Amino acid sequence: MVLVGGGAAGLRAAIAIAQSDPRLSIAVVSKVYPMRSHTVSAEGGAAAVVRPDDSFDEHAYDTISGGDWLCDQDAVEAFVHEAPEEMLRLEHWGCPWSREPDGHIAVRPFGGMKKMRTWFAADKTGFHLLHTLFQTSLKYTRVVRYDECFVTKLLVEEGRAQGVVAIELMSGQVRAITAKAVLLCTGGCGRVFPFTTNANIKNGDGMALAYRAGAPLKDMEFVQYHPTGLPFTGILITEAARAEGGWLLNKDGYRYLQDYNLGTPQPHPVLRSMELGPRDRLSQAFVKEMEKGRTIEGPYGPVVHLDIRHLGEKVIKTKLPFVRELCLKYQNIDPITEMIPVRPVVHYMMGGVHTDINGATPLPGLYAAGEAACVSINGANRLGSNSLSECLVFGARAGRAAAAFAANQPEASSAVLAQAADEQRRLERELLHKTDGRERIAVLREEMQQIMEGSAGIYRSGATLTEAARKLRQLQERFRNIALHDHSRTFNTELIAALELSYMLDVAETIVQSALRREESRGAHQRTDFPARDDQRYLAHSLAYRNADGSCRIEYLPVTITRWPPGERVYGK
Amino acid sequence: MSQTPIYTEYHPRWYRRRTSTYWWLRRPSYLAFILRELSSLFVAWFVIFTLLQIHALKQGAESYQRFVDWSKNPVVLIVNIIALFFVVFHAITWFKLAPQAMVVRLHGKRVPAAWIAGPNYAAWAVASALVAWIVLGG
Amino acid sequence: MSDTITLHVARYRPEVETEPTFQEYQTPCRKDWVVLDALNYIKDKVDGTLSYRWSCRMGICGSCGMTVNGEPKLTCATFLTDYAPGPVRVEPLRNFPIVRDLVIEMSDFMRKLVQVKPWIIRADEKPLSEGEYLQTPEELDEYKQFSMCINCMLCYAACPVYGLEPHFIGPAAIALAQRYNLDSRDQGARERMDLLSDHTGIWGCTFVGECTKACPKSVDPAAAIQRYKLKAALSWFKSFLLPRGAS
Amino acid sequence: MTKKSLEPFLWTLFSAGGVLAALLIPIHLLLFGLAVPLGWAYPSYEHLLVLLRHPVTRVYLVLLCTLALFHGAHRFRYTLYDGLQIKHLNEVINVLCYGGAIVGSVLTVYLLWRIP
Repeated sequence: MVLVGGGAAGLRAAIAIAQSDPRLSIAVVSKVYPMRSHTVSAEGGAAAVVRPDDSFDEHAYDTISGGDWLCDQDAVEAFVHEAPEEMLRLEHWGCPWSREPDGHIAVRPFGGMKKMRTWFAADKTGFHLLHTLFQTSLKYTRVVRYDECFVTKLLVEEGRAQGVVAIELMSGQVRAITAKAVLLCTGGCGRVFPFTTNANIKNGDGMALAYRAGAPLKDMEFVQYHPTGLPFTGILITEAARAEGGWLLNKDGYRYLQDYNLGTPQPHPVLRSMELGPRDRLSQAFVKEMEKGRTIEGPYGPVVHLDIRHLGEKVIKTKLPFVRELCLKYQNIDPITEMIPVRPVVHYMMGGVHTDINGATPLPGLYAAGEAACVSINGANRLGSNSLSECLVFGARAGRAAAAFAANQPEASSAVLAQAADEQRRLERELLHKTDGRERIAVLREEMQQIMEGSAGIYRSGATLTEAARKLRQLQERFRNIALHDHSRTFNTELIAALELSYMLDVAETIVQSALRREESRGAHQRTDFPARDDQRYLAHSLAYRNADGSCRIEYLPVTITRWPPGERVYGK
Repeated sequence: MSQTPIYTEYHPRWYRRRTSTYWWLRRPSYLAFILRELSSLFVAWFVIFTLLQIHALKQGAESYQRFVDWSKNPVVLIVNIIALFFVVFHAITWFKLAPQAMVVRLHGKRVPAAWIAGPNYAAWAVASALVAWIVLGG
Repeated sequence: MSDTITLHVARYRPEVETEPTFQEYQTPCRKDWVVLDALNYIKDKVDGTLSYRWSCRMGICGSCGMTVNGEPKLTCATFLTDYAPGPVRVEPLRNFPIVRDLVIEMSDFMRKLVQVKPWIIRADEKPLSEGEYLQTPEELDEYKQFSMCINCMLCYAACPVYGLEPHFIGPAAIALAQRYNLDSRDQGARERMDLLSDHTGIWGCTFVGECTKACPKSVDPAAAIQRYKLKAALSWFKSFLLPRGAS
Repeated sequence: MTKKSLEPFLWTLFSAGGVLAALLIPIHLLLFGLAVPLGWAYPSYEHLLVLLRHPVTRVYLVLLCTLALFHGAHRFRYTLYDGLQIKHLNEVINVLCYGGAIVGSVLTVYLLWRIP
């Protein structure tokens, strides 16, 4: 078994496999040490029904309506049923969940959830969850880690995935790691956009690997923006800043949200009104404000101000210490005396490698879980705190399914090794020894990010997307002429950056093509030329396939509806 | 699962720095550490000095007077001044680090470091006063 | 605001050099820029061959630890303006072998992490169906601080004992062991004791205290070690008095 | 613990000595190392002898001196290890440091035992 990615989903899967089939040896291949994985950055919590006043059906309904009915309801049902057990397992493994005075698990409310069901470990839930998983995985000696190994190719032979080719960063050695099944848990692709809460490592690697190997990417047009991120760094300023009474101000110091049908400004925060409106609406209002020229021009593009100064030093220090810490430590701003520049930033990818309810992709032997995958529980818009639970539930499911698949497979065929040798030659010829390129990696990457932000951002239209698709093809061409100055085998991060860029270009293309074809507005996908939801034509998942010539083909797959027929998505009433 | 063997060709040469013998000069905090550790020599010196004093006391008044005269010798005096500096440094660092080494809980809440350091200094003052009072003829 | 600052960045290219050298770069110096931003500026705009690790840029992944003007720092939380007018000297973390430029070799640390058995050890596992292990906020508070370690290894870089004695298990790993020892759900303290009370464990520590000063997450590994010494001493006397050692 | 190491015991002596040294040595040194020779204080010989003969004083001095010696020995041992990087000589160092402390302790007890 090969697992690519050592975040929450990957490690959960590794442990699941180690527990389920004692004959399998498990390789966890990760381009960073697993505890560096981006799961570590998650703050708020992980959702799972635990209170007696809550029910699976309510969690399912919140998730499905939050996802604008693009969720596969059978997957959601499996998810909400298994989430509590996974949370509990984490508790047994030592996760320091926050507690009630009597020693029971504490839960908190969260955006879009009608009941309190978000388990949390202070405001560092992802960090604790990842470290608990990582430390627990150390117990299993059959889990062999390939740390800092960057996967460049999926090995597919006889119609099934049989391993990966990876570069070991430390030595530059290209290795073939053959396997009876491959599970991709590489996370999302926020770095395709210029402003993102995502870490530098989130380049859609697994999505691109699967896509190139012939597996389709599902619902790639759905990209979640969080309304208040710091510009440049993309560090997230939590919703709590607004819940405590923070204001969003434009360049005139005006609470502009009142112009966007979000209520009238009151001195004190009112739930579901003004600054406490839904995330997508707030992000959309920002764009409108920008078009009116009422945003503030900062060194990294337009921003608005999040003003919490009026809350006073005491409230800020006691209720929002982490907001202040982030501002002070990473942005050099003190929110007690200064306004915080914020803008909507890309936060999460609803889409990903198409899998069924067990994490299996259409390509035999290939599995995916976590943000890299799209099991379709998030639909068109993910609810906060569902993603960590998703990593655990579907990490475990995919791990078990992949192990079951692997148990009945023959050893990898020798043709696979020949393929790996080809890949090694390609890497050396095209990248490591390349001396004639002229295009800078960072320039291409920036252009790609600007194209995506400008054309496939919060609002899209047929015209901007068509233009974006054309420009991305140009970038693909220019990428062939990439300049690489680093020819060292030892920790060659330039080479990795080039490979990551090539992945991101592929992923960007699937986002743009999927968005272009979906002529409706749903959840995070807002088309200015098609502002309404269209269940007639688009109550369906988009599947992006890669054609033989490298272009992208979109197909559709109906949404699985079990008990909750599509309805109106009502907020604020 | 199989893998190709690791070639030495690909093994990078790591550069290892040897820690300098004078590593403790590199940073003020390291130097402070070494000075703190060197207080051990002056603690030992104090014991020797005290044993000499006890011995002299036992031998009689004259002998004790000789000891006092000897302690007026500038060299001995300077050594004692330096020793005093070091043991005071030891005391301060010791009390400062004490809260780190022990956790005191009251009503389930951890007592702040200052609450542990404070009584330490108070105890120091009381012990010193007591010794001085007894010795100086209380 | 958009002044410039000079960076002296340590370079080491193992294929062509036998020891590290310094290279000078000019980068912008903005109010909101950290040292890592300057390195990214260099990598993107000036010299693509510079190698270093980084990821989250919000001080939680632990990748970007380096030596900045002699101090171990997370470069994502170290502002350039604090070093203005410069120059800023950026080197790899001390006490580790250097692989390339600012990248250090950390498998020794990873091995030590495993050695301290950082997972819940129990004599009897409670089935999931019986729910969670109860743990009051006070019991959580008992070990919480030691669970905040992000494995950035700044404490190892700051620790002179680790520099002198590479076998020393070191601050973060011992703090992690204490994190589990103090967890009310764990029963593995005895299993961890042999390793920890070795001379390469807690007794190697001379309480320099630099690990705690270097720690960006206020974990206070020095305290973890001291408290463990106290505990080990107590259990030594106990086992001496009660050779059969029921406790 | 599988094999009995003396380290916890030595560390306990070190710590106990550290506390006593911190609390008491400064005032002792100030009085007898500075105040008396510089003539700031005049404790009479007779007074000191009476004090010294008191059993509590003897126990006090034995504890202070022996623990201070073990404190110093333990700390100096590590100073030699780290400051001079001569850990390979650890057997010699151990014998010198703790040997010195033991000799000093025996001497202390002997001196205070034999007070007329």
